[in-house]
Amino acid sequence: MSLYVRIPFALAALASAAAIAPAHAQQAPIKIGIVSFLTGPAASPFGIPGRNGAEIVLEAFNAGKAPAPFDKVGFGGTKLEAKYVDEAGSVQNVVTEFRNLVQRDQVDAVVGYISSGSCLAVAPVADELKALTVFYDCGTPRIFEEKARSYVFRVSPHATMDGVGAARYLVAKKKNLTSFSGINQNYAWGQDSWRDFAGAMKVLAPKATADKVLFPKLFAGEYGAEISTLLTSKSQAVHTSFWNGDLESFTYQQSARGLDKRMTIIMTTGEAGMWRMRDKLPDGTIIGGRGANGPLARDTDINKWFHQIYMDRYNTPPTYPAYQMAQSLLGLKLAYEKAKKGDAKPTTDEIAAAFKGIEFTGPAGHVKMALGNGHQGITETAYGTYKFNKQKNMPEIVDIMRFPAECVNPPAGIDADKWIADGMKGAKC
Amino acid sequence: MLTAFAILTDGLVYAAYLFIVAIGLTLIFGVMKILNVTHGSFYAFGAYGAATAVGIYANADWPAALGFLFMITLAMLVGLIMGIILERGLLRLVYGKDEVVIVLVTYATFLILEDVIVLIWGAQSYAAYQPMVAAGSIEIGDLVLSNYDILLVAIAVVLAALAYWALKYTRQGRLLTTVIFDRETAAAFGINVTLVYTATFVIGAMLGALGGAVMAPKISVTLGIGVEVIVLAFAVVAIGGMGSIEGALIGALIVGICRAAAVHLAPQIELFVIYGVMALVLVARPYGLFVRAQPRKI
Amino acid sequence: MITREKLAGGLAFLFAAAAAPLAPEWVVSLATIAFANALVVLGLVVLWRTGLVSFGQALYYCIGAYTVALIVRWSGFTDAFALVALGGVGAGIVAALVGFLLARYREIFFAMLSLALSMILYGVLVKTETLGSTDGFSVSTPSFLGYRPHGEALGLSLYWFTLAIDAVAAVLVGAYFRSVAGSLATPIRDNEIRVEFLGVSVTRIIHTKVVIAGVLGGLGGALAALTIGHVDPAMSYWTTSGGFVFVTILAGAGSVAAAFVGSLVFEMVRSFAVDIMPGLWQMVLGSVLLLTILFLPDGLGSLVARLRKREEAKP
Amino acid sequence: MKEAVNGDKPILAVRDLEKTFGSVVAARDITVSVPAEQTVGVIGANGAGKTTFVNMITGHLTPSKGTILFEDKDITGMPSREITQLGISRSFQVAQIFPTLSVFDNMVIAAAVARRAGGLLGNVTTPVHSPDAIAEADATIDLFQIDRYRNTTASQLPQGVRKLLDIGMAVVGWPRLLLLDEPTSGISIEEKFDLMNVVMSALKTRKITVLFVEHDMEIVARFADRVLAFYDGTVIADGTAHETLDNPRVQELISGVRKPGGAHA
Repeated sequence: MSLYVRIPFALAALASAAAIAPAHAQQAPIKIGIVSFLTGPAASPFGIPGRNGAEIVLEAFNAGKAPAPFDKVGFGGTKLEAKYVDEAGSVQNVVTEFRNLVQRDQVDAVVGYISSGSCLAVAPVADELKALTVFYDCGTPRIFEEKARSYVFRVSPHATMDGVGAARYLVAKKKNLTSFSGINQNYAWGQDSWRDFAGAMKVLAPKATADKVLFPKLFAGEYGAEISTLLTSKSQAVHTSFWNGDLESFTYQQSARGLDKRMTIIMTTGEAGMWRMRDKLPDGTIIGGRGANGPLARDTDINKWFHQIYMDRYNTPPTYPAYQMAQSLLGLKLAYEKAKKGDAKPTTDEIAAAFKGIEFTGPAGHVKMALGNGHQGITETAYGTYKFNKQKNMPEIVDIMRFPAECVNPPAGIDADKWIADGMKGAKC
Repeated sequence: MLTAFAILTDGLVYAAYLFIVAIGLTLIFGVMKILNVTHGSFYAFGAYGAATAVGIYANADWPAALGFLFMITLAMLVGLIMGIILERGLLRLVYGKDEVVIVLVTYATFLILEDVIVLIWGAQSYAAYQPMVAAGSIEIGDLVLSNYDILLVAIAVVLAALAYWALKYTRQGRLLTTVIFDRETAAAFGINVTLVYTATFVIGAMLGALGGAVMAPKISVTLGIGVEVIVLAFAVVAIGGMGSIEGALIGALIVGICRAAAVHLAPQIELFVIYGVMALVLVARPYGLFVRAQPRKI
Repeated sequence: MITREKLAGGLAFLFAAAAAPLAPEWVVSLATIAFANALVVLGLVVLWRTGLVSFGQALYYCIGAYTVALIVRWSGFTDAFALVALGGVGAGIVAALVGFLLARYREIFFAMLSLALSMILYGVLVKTETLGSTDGFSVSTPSFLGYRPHGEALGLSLYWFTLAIDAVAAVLVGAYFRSVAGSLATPIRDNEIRVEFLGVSVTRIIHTKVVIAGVLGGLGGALAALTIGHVDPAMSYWTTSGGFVFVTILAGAGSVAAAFVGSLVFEMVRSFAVDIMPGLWQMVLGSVLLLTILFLPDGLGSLVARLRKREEAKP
Repeated sequence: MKEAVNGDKPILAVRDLEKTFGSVVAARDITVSVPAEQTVGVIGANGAGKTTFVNMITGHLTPSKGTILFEDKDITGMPSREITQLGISRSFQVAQIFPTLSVFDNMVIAAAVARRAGGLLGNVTTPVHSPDAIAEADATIDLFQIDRYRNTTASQLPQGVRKLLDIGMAVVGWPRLLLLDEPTSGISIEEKFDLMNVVMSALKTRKITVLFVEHDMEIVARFADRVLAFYDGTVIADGTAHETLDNPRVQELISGVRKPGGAHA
């Protein structure tokens, strides 16, 4: 695909000059860079489902088999070509690979990134290079709060919704809650998740107090001391934003010691791991999936379609990263087609302009690019209670509660942290 | 009181885990003076091997004890094979090079083996919780302890006792002690140093794999588990004194108890505990607790 | 011989500077990062000549980067010259302080203690939520004595700026290698007792080297922060240090130039590996490192030495 | 730098020197004064305190008691590198050289260090291959007659040449006092005299005061102006070579046990 790297430094200049030659408007496929963890601890829970989601959705686009209004071949009749890149490595590597995608491989858009660190580092570069970029999984609200972005979009809602939704569900289900605890990984995601959740709890259940606040090291793997600490607590619930490897380790270790018999566990990313943990995941656990994804998604036609093609190919249900990837690609497709006038390929600026404030309904429900000056999507979210159905030998989420987008997301123009701290004013539930 | 008891038990369990992962590392360093980064790979391969074994026996409906033994055996077999291949096929070529260069050889090998895992087992994670579930739990006061954790402590104690007995009371063990003490003398006494090296490395590899195997039921066996273990084991070994088995034991206990105390009493410092203890010990005793500095001779 | 080396170095520098506008942008940015990291590698070469390897050089790299990033964040000051200088000074001060401790250690203990120190900084930064914890935060684009380029001009400016700092560092480190203190590197590795009895404090010499390596690490980190436009605690993580040691082995301690060539080769190999084998690039890197150690034990730099020997052998 | 030393004044004056390691007394009651340009042999069985004595003068060991004056300056307990800088140099039982460097590089580094402008900055700004250092190194190489090994890597050198290089590196900085710790150890009997001839004539040329520890009584008798005999940590005889070697206590206690590994180890 990209032979240029193989050519020594001196020749590279010539090669790239050739690449810059005017693209053939019709024949040349639209190139999309897909960036996701293909190696490392985040590959299995997020990176691979995300990539899988991209693969089948892009295939469906090219075959023109996606349901209406996404049924045009490729993007507006032009076929798509994907290049998959690993997100693993330092931020330096991530930025370098992003530049390589844009400048060397001349992709038309980049869709990807799981780590919020990657997203924060890539966003300014994307704007500088005027490269259309859609983040699909990273959660930090800082991306559009710190600075207005021009070419960066995020269809998936940011992580504030997860903490607020979890708090709302917990308060609705546990009326007499007096104390809650938290166990979150000691890095930005864990710290932010806890801050949002604890902040929302302060607003929604001011009488309940946070008891044990634990931050084990990321990928610690061994949680004996943390579980003991929680066992000695009188909390009725414990919040965790652990994700896969750590989430599974914690689940196995706590179930051996019966923590779930003493308190309800709230797993904000539990959906991504439930198909593997199956009956090891205790019944009664409150499960979130970064939005109304997977079993939390509404039973719509487009959701059925997506679920089906994913099952057919990978023989396992799609988890939320796959949903987020699908939503992102659907959004990009709509924006592209909206910007396309006649046969000519729309410019990046035209696509970006069309993307702003776009609304559509995908497998994970209705998206509105409402925040960040039309660059950040919001959707409804849902939480539910886990139940392993022994008859069907299948995990289930029951007792699902849905929270409208405006109920769990800050209004446009207000920073998420501030919104929660100020009592979540203006929430429409 | 409850907290003190919890700190003690949690500390012991964590120390057992640390000792099991560190003993192979310190053994290899003691005898061969190699700081073996590949130890993380042995751990990972052991864990993946164990997960594969559990997958087999869970489907075959064997009794739990037999399954546990099968799991350990298979993992150690993986360690054995890897140890032989690496020592005979690669390390042999670089003996005599700078200590630090050999560290990098093992680092390179570690990078390669990380991807070999992907080639063999794919990128998905594996679960092997059956042995831990089968072990059950006991309740002491308000605290529930997993019997599997108690088993881990027992395994660590057995390993420590075995190492002590083997080094002190067997012929081979005393030979090994000689090599640790003085390589040239050992060679002069006609000890087959090459054989001792191979044997040590293979035993170290098997111990690393054992560490992964006994931890596998507690964790999600997934990519990257080896990386975390390397630095942890290094820290324990550096605290105790590189190459010292009793040092690894004491180092594991210190780190285990300190970490448990931090989690219970001051969770915000938990992240620093290990490195803090390591830096403090190294400042006070540059060669770790159980290794004395060699006086300079003229 | 020395003058010929200098001439070759100067020509390479001029070529690298002149070729940039012709090269594609991604090559320029790749080279900028490679040349920024090369400074860290150069610092490791300074240590390695004495037989010391630091598994914690990322400490200085990270401090250099965070110094720059924090100054920009808090004061809005963006002049690259001053920022990079301050990054180097900041890391130098830290190196001077920890040097009192580190200079007493040798071999693997030096490596391990360096590692512990860098990991403590990592822990502190992860705990600092106001600085974005592991997500880090972004660094606005720099200016150069009032000149504020954008787009391609910015990339080129950063590249030339990095190259210029590299050139200064290369000349100074080269002079250091030829100085009395610099030439004591091999003697200290060979026989510390003799060095002491020549009337030199080995501890002080090593302390100096720790500081030099620290300043170079800080400069590299500062340049990386400006080039990437983002800093995060992972810059202090031990795998980052491992990467730098990797390049040092690849480059070899033979010459100053090797650090720059080695760093560039490494970045290209890594990028190439990620491009063609997205799932297995670690394996490619590991194999390259292994093959280098086995077949090119003195690094890429030794290739030049071999060529020269062959040339000298000719009548 | 090389001001003339008054012949009457001792260059080295040691008074009541004592060194204990815990309860073990390694050296006691040592009082010796050495005039400039004298060549002093030090004899004694292993463990008699000779090397401890040398180590205290060169700062490798700190005396438990007593004083050491070098050119009237109190150097007791100073670190060895500062003592070296003052003008006391030493060689070693086992040659302490830089095995991976050539003979010339060994020598030129020693020369450059000895000549450096001083201080931290001096070290960093002065090139090692300064014309002065090169000239000094080559002169010393010639002086010790090892010029045909000039470009040989030190690890490849024969034992005798290593010794000469070791001593040469101690001499290249023009010390006023040189301590040689068993210069002929590890050298075959046939080569010993040749080696000592080279060394002693070189040292004479540079007017260096010498204190040398030696087991071979013939060497001592031949090269020493004066001989100190050590027994049980202290000096039991002090006089010309003949006086000391003929001393009956010396003959009883020392001359009989010439070989290393004696009863007093």
